[in-house]
Amino acid sequence: MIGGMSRIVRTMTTLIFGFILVYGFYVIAHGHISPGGGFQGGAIVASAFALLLVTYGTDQIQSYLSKDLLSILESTGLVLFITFAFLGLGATFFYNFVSNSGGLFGSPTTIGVNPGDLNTGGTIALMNMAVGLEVLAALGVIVLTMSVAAETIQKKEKQ
Amino acid sequence: MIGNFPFIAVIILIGLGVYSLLFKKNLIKIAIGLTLIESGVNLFLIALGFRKGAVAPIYTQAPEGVKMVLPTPQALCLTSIVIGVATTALILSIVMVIYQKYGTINTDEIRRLRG
Amino acid sequence: MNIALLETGSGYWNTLIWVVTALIIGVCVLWLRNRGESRYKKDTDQTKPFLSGNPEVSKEDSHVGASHLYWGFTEALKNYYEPLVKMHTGNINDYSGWIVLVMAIIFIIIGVS
Amino acid sequence: MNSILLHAPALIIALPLLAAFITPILGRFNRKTISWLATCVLGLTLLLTIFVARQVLTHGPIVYVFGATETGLTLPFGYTMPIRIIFQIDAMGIFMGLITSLVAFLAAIYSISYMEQHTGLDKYYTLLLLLATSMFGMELTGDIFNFFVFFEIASISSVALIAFRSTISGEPAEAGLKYMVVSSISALMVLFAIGLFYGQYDALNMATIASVMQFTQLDKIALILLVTVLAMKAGSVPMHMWTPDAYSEAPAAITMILVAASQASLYALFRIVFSIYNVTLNTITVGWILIILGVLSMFIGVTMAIIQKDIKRLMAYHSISQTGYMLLGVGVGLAVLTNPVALESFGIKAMEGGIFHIINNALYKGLLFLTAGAIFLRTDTRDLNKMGGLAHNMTYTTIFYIIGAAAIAGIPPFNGFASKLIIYESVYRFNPLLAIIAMLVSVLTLASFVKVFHSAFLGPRLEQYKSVQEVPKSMIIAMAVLSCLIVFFGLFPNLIVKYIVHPAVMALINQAHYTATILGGI
Repeated sequence: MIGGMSRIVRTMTTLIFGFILVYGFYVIAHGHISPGGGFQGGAIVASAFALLLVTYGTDQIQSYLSKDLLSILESTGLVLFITFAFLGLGATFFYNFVSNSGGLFGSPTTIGVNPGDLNTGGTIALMNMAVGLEVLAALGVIVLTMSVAAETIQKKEKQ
Repeated sequence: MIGNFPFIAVIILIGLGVYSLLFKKNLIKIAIGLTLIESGVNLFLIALGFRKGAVAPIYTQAPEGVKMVLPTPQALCLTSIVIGVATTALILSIVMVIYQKYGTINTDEIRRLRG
Repeated sequence: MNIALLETGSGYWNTLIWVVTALIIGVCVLWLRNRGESRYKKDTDQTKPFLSGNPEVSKEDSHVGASHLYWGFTEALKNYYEPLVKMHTGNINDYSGWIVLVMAIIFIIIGVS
Repeated sequence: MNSILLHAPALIIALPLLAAFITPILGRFNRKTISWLATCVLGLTLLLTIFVARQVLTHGPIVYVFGATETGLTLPFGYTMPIRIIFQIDAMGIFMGLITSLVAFLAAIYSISYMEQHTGLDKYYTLLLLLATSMFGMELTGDIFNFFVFFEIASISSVALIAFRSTISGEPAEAGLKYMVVSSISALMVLFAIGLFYGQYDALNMATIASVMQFTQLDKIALILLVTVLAMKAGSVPMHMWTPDAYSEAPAAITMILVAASQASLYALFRIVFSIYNVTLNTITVGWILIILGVLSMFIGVTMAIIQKDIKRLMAYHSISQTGYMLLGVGVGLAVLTNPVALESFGIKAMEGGIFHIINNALYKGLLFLTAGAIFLRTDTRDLNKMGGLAHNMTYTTIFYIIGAAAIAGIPPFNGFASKLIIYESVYRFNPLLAIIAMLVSVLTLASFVKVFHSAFLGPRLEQYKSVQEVPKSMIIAMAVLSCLIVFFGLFPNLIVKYIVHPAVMALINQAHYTATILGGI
C-alpha cells in the first residue's frame, strides 16, 4: 500500500476522479430540489479522496491534500452554516430570510410538476453548500488521518 | 403479512447487532455490531414512513392526486445516518489508538480499568 | 419568610440556629480547654510519646497508606466484596450485557404489571 | 437589546456553538486567546441563562420556535400540531440549564491554567463548547428527535474529551471506547423509542405526544427502552461500570461537566416519565423501579468507593451513589403520583429533595473533582497510596476539599445536608427502610472521604512532594466560587427550594400545563 497500486488502477483513478468530484458538487448544489444534499455530496467528494489515498499511497497524496487546509475548510463551513442561522435572527434563529426575496436562491417555488428551479430554497441551498464544504473537509481529514496512522502501525509491525 | 417483513428484518438486524456486542471479542466486530443495530433502527424508521403505491416525496416532481411516502422518517433516518458516520469514525479511531498502545484489540485484554 | 428555615415536610430545620449553637458550643469548648491542665509545658519531654522506652518511629514511616485503611471493614465484609469486585470485570461485552439484562428485567416487570 | 433578550433561548445554544466553530480558526493565529474566548462565551451564556430563568420563574414557560416568523408561533397556518423544532423552557428545564451553564463556565475558568501545558487546545475547547451546547439542547428542547440529536452530540464530544489524554497512555482511549459503545447503544435505543412514538402518534413534539398518549403495548416497549438507557447514562447500578472508567480518565474540568451531563440524562428520564407518560403508566411499578435502581446505586456505589485506591475513581463511585439519592427522591414522588393525599403530604417534598440534590451534587461533586485535578496537576498521580502530607503545601485546596467532602457527606451547614434531610424525612414516611439505607450510605460516604483526607492531605510532608506549590489562580477561583455557592446553599436552603426547586417539581408533575404551553388551551 505504501508504494501505491498498479498502473491500470492509477490511470483509471485519474480518469474517474474528476467525474466523482463533479458528481459530488452536483449533489451538494442540487440538495434543495432533489434527493441528496450537503452531507451526501460531501461524502461523495471525500470518497474521491479515499480513492486517491488507496491508489497512490499516503506519502504521495499528503503533499496535495494538506490536513491543515482541510481543517480550515471544515471550520469555515461550520462558521458559514451558523452565520446563515444567525442572519435569520430578524425573525427567529434559523429563519429562512432569503427565500422569496427575489435575489440569489430567492425565487418563489412553482407549485405543480416541474423539473425544479435551482434558484429557489433560500438559506437551505446556502446551508447545504456550507455543510457540503464542512463534510468533505471533515471526512477528508478523517480518511487522511486514519490512513497515516494505519501506515505508521504497519511500518512499526514490519520492523 | 408481507408488509411486516421489514419489521422482522429490523428485529433480526438488531438481534444480530446485540449478539455481536455481547459475544464477539474483537473490537472491530463490536463496531460492526453497533452499525448493525443502527441499520436496524434506520430500517425501522424508513419502514414506518412507507405508504403503498406512493411516490418519492419530492415537492416539485409529484403528480397531483398521487400519495407521497412520509418525508419525516427519511429526514430522521438521514440525520441518524450522519450521526452514525461520526460515531463509527470515532470508534474506529479510538480502536486504532488502543491497538497502538495495547497491541491488541481483544476485549478480554483491554481491561486495565476495572474494579 | 425566614430564609434560613428549611421545611422538610414533616418538620423544619433552621440553619442559623444550628450555626449559632455550634458557635456557642465551640466557645464553651475553648473556654473549658483554657481552664485545663496548667502544668503543661510545650517542647519538653512531657509532650513526647512514651512507647515502653522504645524509640519513636519517624512520622514519615508511620503514615498509614490508603490501602491499609478500613482493613477490618473490608475483611468483615469479604463475602460481600468478593463477588462485587468480580462483577466489575472491565470488559465491554459485560457492560453491554448488563444493559440488556436490566432491560429484560424491566421488560418483565412492566410487562407483567 | 430587547431583541437579544427575546432570542435568549436560541442564543443560549447558538453562542457556544458559534464559539466552538470559531475556535479552530482562531487557534491557528493565537493559542492564548482561545481559552479566554471560551470562558467569555460561557460567561455570557451563564448571564443569558440567568435572565431566561428569571423570565421563566416570574412569567411562566417560554417557547421558542426555530425558523418561524415569530418566536412564539407554535401552531402556524392553523395546524393542530407543531411542525417545527421548538424549544420549550419550563422551570425544570431552566433549572438544569442553570446547572449546566454554571458548571461549563467554571470548567472553562479552571481549564485556563489546568490545560496550559497540553497540545491540541483548540480541539479541547471546541469539544468543551460543543458538550455545553449539547447539554443545553438536551435540557431546553421540546422536540424528542432534537433531544436525540443533542444526546448523540453530547456522547460524541464527551468521548473525544475523555480520550483527550490518549497520546500519553492507553487508558483514556480505553475509557473513551467503553463510554462510546454504551452511549451508542443508548442513543440507538432512544431513536428506536422515538420511532415507536412517531409510528403511533405521527408526532415528534413531546407535548403533542403527551397530549395523545394512550400507553399501548408499543408505548410500554418505548418506556422500557427509554428508562433503561437513560438510567444507564445517568450511571445507575448495575449499568454503572462505564462511570468510574470515564470519570477517572477524563481531565478534571471535563469530569465536572460529565457529572452535569449524566444529570442531563437523568433530567431526560424524569421528563419522559413525568411529562410524556405521567399518570397513564403504572406509577407504582415504574416508581419502584426507579427507587430500586436508586437504592442499588446508593449502596453499591458507596461500598465500591470505600475500597478504591485511585482518587478520581473513588469520587466517580460516589457520583453513582449520589445519583441514587436523586432516583430515590423522584422515584418516591412518582410512586405516589396517583395518590393526591400522599403526593401532597410527602411526595412533592421527596421530589424536591431529589431535584435539589441534583444542583447540590453538581456543585460539590464538581468541587471534589476539581480538587482531585489540582492534586493530579501537582503530584502527577491519582494513586492515594503514593500521596500524603499535601495539606502542608496546598492550603487552599485542602480547605476546598474539606468543604466539598463535608457537603457530600451531609454535614450541616453545607448544602448536601439540606437536600438529604428532605429526602430522609419524606422517604421515611413512604417506607422507613429506604430512609435508613439512605442514612447508612451517608455515613459510609463520610467514611470514604475521611480516608481520602487522611491519605492525601494529612501526615508528614513527603520527600517527593517537598517542592509542591499551591495551584494557579484560575483553578483556585473556580474552586472558590463553587465553595461559596455550597456554603450559601447550605445556609439559605429555603431560598433555593422555594424559588427554584419547587417550581421545577411542579413543572414536572403538572403535565397539563406542559402540553398547554405548546398546544394552547387552559
